[in-house]
Amino acid sequence: MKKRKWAGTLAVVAAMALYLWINEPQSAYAMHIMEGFLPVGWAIFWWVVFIPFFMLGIRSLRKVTKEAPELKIMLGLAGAFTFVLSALKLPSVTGSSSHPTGTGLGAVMFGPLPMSVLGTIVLLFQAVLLAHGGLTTLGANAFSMAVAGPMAGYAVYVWLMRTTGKQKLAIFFAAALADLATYIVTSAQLALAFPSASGGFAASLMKFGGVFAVTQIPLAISEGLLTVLVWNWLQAY
Amino acid sequence: MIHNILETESVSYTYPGGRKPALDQLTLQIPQAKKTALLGRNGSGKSTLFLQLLGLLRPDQGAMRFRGQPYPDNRRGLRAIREEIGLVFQDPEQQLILNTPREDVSYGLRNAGVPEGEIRDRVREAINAVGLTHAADTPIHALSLGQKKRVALAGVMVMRPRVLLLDEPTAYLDRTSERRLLDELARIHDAEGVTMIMATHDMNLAYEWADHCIVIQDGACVMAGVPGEVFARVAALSDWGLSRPAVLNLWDAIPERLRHGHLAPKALSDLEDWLRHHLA
Amino acid sequence: MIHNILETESVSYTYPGGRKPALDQLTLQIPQAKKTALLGRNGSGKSTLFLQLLGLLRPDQGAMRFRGQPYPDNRRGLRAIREEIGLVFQDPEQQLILNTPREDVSYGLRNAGVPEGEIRDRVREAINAVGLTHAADTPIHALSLGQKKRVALAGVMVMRPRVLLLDEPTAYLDRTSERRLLDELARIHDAEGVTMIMATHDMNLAYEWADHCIVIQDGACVMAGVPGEVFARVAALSDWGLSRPAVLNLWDAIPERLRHGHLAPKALSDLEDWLRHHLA
Amino acid sequence: MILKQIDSYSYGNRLRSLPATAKGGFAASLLLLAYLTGPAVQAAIIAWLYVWTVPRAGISAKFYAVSLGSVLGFYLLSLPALMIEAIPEGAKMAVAANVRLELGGWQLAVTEDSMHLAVRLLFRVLACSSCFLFLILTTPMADLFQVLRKLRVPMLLLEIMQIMYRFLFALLQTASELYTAQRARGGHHGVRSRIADTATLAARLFGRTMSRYDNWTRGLRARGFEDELRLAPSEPGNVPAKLRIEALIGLAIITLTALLLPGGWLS
Repeated sequence: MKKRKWAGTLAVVAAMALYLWINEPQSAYAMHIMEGFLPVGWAIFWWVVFIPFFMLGIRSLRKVTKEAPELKIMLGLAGAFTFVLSALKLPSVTGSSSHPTGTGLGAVMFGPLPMSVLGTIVLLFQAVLLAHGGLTTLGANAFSMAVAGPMAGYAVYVWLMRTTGKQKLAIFFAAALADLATYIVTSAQLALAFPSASGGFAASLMKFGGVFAVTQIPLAISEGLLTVLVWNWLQAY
Repeated sequence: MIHNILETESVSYTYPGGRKPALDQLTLQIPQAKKTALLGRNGSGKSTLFLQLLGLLRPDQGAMRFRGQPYPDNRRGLRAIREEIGLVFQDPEQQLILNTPREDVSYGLRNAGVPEGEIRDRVREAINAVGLTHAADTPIHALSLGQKKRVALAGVMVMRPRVLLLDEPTAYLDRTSERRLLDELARIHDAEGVTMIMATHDMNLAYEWADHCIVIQDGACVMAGVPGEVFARVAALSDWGLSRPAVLNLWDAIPERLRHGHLAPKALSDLEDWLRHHLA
Repeated sequence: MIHNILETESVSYTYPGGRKPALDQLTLQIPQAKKTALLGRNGSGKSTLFLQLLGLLRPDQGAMRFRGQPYPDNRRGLRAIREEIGLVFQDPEQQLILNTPREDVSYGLRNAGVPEGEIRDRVREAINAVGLTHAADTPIHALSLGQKKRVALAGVMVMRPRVLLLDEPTAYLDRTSERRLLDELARIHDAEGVTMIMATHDMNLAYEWADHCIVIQDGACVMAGVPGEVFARVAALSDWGLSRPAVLNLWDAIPERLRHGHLAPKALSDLEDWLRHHLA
Repeated sequence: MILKQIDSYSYGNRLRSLPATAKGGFAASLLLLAYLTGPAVQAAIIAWLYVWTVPRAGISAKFYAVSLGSVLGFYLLSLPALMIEAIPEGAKMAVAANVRLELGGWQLAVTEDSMHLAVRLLFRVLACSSCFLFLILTTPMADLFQVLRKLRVPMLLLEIMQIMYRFLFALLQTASELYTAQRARGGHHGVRSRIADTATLAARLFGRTMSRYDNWTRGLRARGFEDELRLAPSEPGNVPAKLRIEALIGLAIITLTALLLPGGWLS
């Protein structure tokens, strides 16, 4: 009896949420884990993992802004630019639309450590001004989007520049892989928090990975293409 | 009878997050092939109306008609309308997208799928028409404001629109550049019979330029008529937050017996001539 | 003898990457406690001069003096100058820094190390003076352009500067907001004897407002004098790309025998009164 | 746009004048309780915060529902992954399943445990999000900066955030104007043109951002900026006694319930 009631409640809530979601299409920042979603232990764990990277980022920024205080303005503007970029709706190749993260481009332009600080502020602003994401989950979201994404993007960029020397190729993969890394890390975070009863972490990773692959893989390709085009413009400017 | 090319009927619109409506039951008619001035203070809803007429914003309520037909509610229909109605934004920085006048002016044509050969010719012609032949390949950021405004106008006129919406076209221009832009508009109007709607808060300009005036206050149309009618309502003008054209104030200061039988002058320069001839 | 509070001598400046000098051997004097209008077309170098006077750009060549003393070349000296000279930028976005009028207006005081208690009082007073009491805690981005301009003015006036540089203060404002801003400036000038320099290309405004006029063309000073003198040079004005105040053109159109013995009116409204009384 | 709505509520609501630290402390305490309790208490928190946010602060009920609904988007997207177990055919089911479906060589199953998890998660997510929404809908960003400063967030970070916030709206405006202009001129049709137009827009926006950099640096210097952006101190404010008592009593009741209720921490 109890089960049926629960299933009923779930169905009603799901239908209502779906209705609201479809009628007022808030642009989906699909990869932001929402407030309260992670079990408390995991929420704290990801904060702890994230903070050292963040402190390193702050330290690198302190060093440069001490020499040239005007750079703070540049950083603030770069952050605002990243926020606005991530608010643009990007058509993805499957016809749906989603938001670019901009972290790949940012990592190539400013370096991965400064980007980890800017990316975190962008996430905080998205949480406060757009209600996407949250505070308890900020550690997890920042680790996937502001640490793992830029690091992966930057590493790929440096590696491709060194081996092939083809800049556009490197930019494409930096942007696309920054996206993909974010997506994979988020899926792993969810799988760790909610391991499958029968298959454990691995099975759960497949499931979460599969669900988000629908939006995230086309988005990564779109973002790669977009970033190459933006890069071309910036070169011409 | 005057034919109206554009009509709105009780159109209301509130921006998301806005506290009060930008357009509030706005009903108005735009006569075909005339020069209409849209008057109102900053923030009275003039720019919002332009975005509605272009189908870029959708009314929350109310209906709009173009050539007597209701506005389409599909993308293709709206795109067709946007090819017939051109909007010149107040700030050219807002509208110029590509790097040089030549590239930028071709943007709309390319979106409309015009063949490259024809694009080349039409762009050259449009740039020549606004007197920027020598600067066709100069980066836009190196142009002066007056030049940028003319590029923006060329980018719209190259589409051969039947209706031209002008949002404060003379704002920020010095007198020389303003004169030049107005002459260019007069040429377009006379040569091609384009319907023009100019949003402005420069009453001197409106009085001199327009065939028809529409006054907007807080998103509603409070008066429409020929300039002489509108500007005769001295008390109402100040309620609407509008000044009166200087030339009319001066004209009224001249004793009745002297101006008896004369038409009020349109511009200060006309008044100058009048003074020179009739007081001598 | 007029005392000059600011002087420049053969000041030249070219922006990095610029093709021609923005200021070219510019020599001028600003009389103390007067209202000086700085006239010139868009791009003639007016804004650049303001940045120089504030020590934000350094001349490539030439010398500048404040109260007869050469400009300091150290940070501390320049900061002291910036506390005495206030600049209201053309675009208020450029100088508004914090989130609300109350926070923003306090910014300069806090930099100058004024105690918090005094800051609170002076900020309240400055915000009241520009008529924004009701909006003191509204985020700046939600204010209208006219309100932003008034916040910018309050943020400068709260520092009690001795010199006020105004870069096109009325640009983009409708007539009502313009009038309000000008009244506020008049009040400040009369109450505190602040030296004011206004860059503008609105000749009607300059003629009505200024005690002293300086004309700049291509970065050089081509004429300085009282408004009557400057605007008497009809042919030269058009060479400089400037129009003539409408009121003077009209005045000149009135036959000599009628205006004999009368001073030329300053504003169109003065001319209205004159017409009403002397033609009757 | 949701951003403008949230921002305009944050400074235009009826609880705006309460000190941000008080609102922050209240929301944080409830968030903690919501995290650590079960569905019954969470439901009470959801209802109580609805009262604070909608009738009391004056946020429109529709907007509040839409915000919570959009928060649920992520939840819904994860629901299939949370609830459905996929097991190769023939393998033994580790837990009892309520619903079972055979598909190709796999069995798809929804277990009782996963349904419990989904329901518990739903309540927790709604309760936690209510806390967060209460804070962001009633407290402007400027006030939140003051709270962050009290929490000893590094000054450098606050300065960068302040500059970001100041420019956000100007850049968003520019972006939306450019987007409008592109559409007015026939842009953004079809996937290819939309990506190309978005790239152009981003690049233009970057150019504008950089030209603002020069201008704004001058503006800051003109107003005495040397090396640090000095922020305004917070304005003192008071919580009316009635609200303070209600908040404290409510928090006490929820804490006690959490401790004493059957299934609570002490039982």
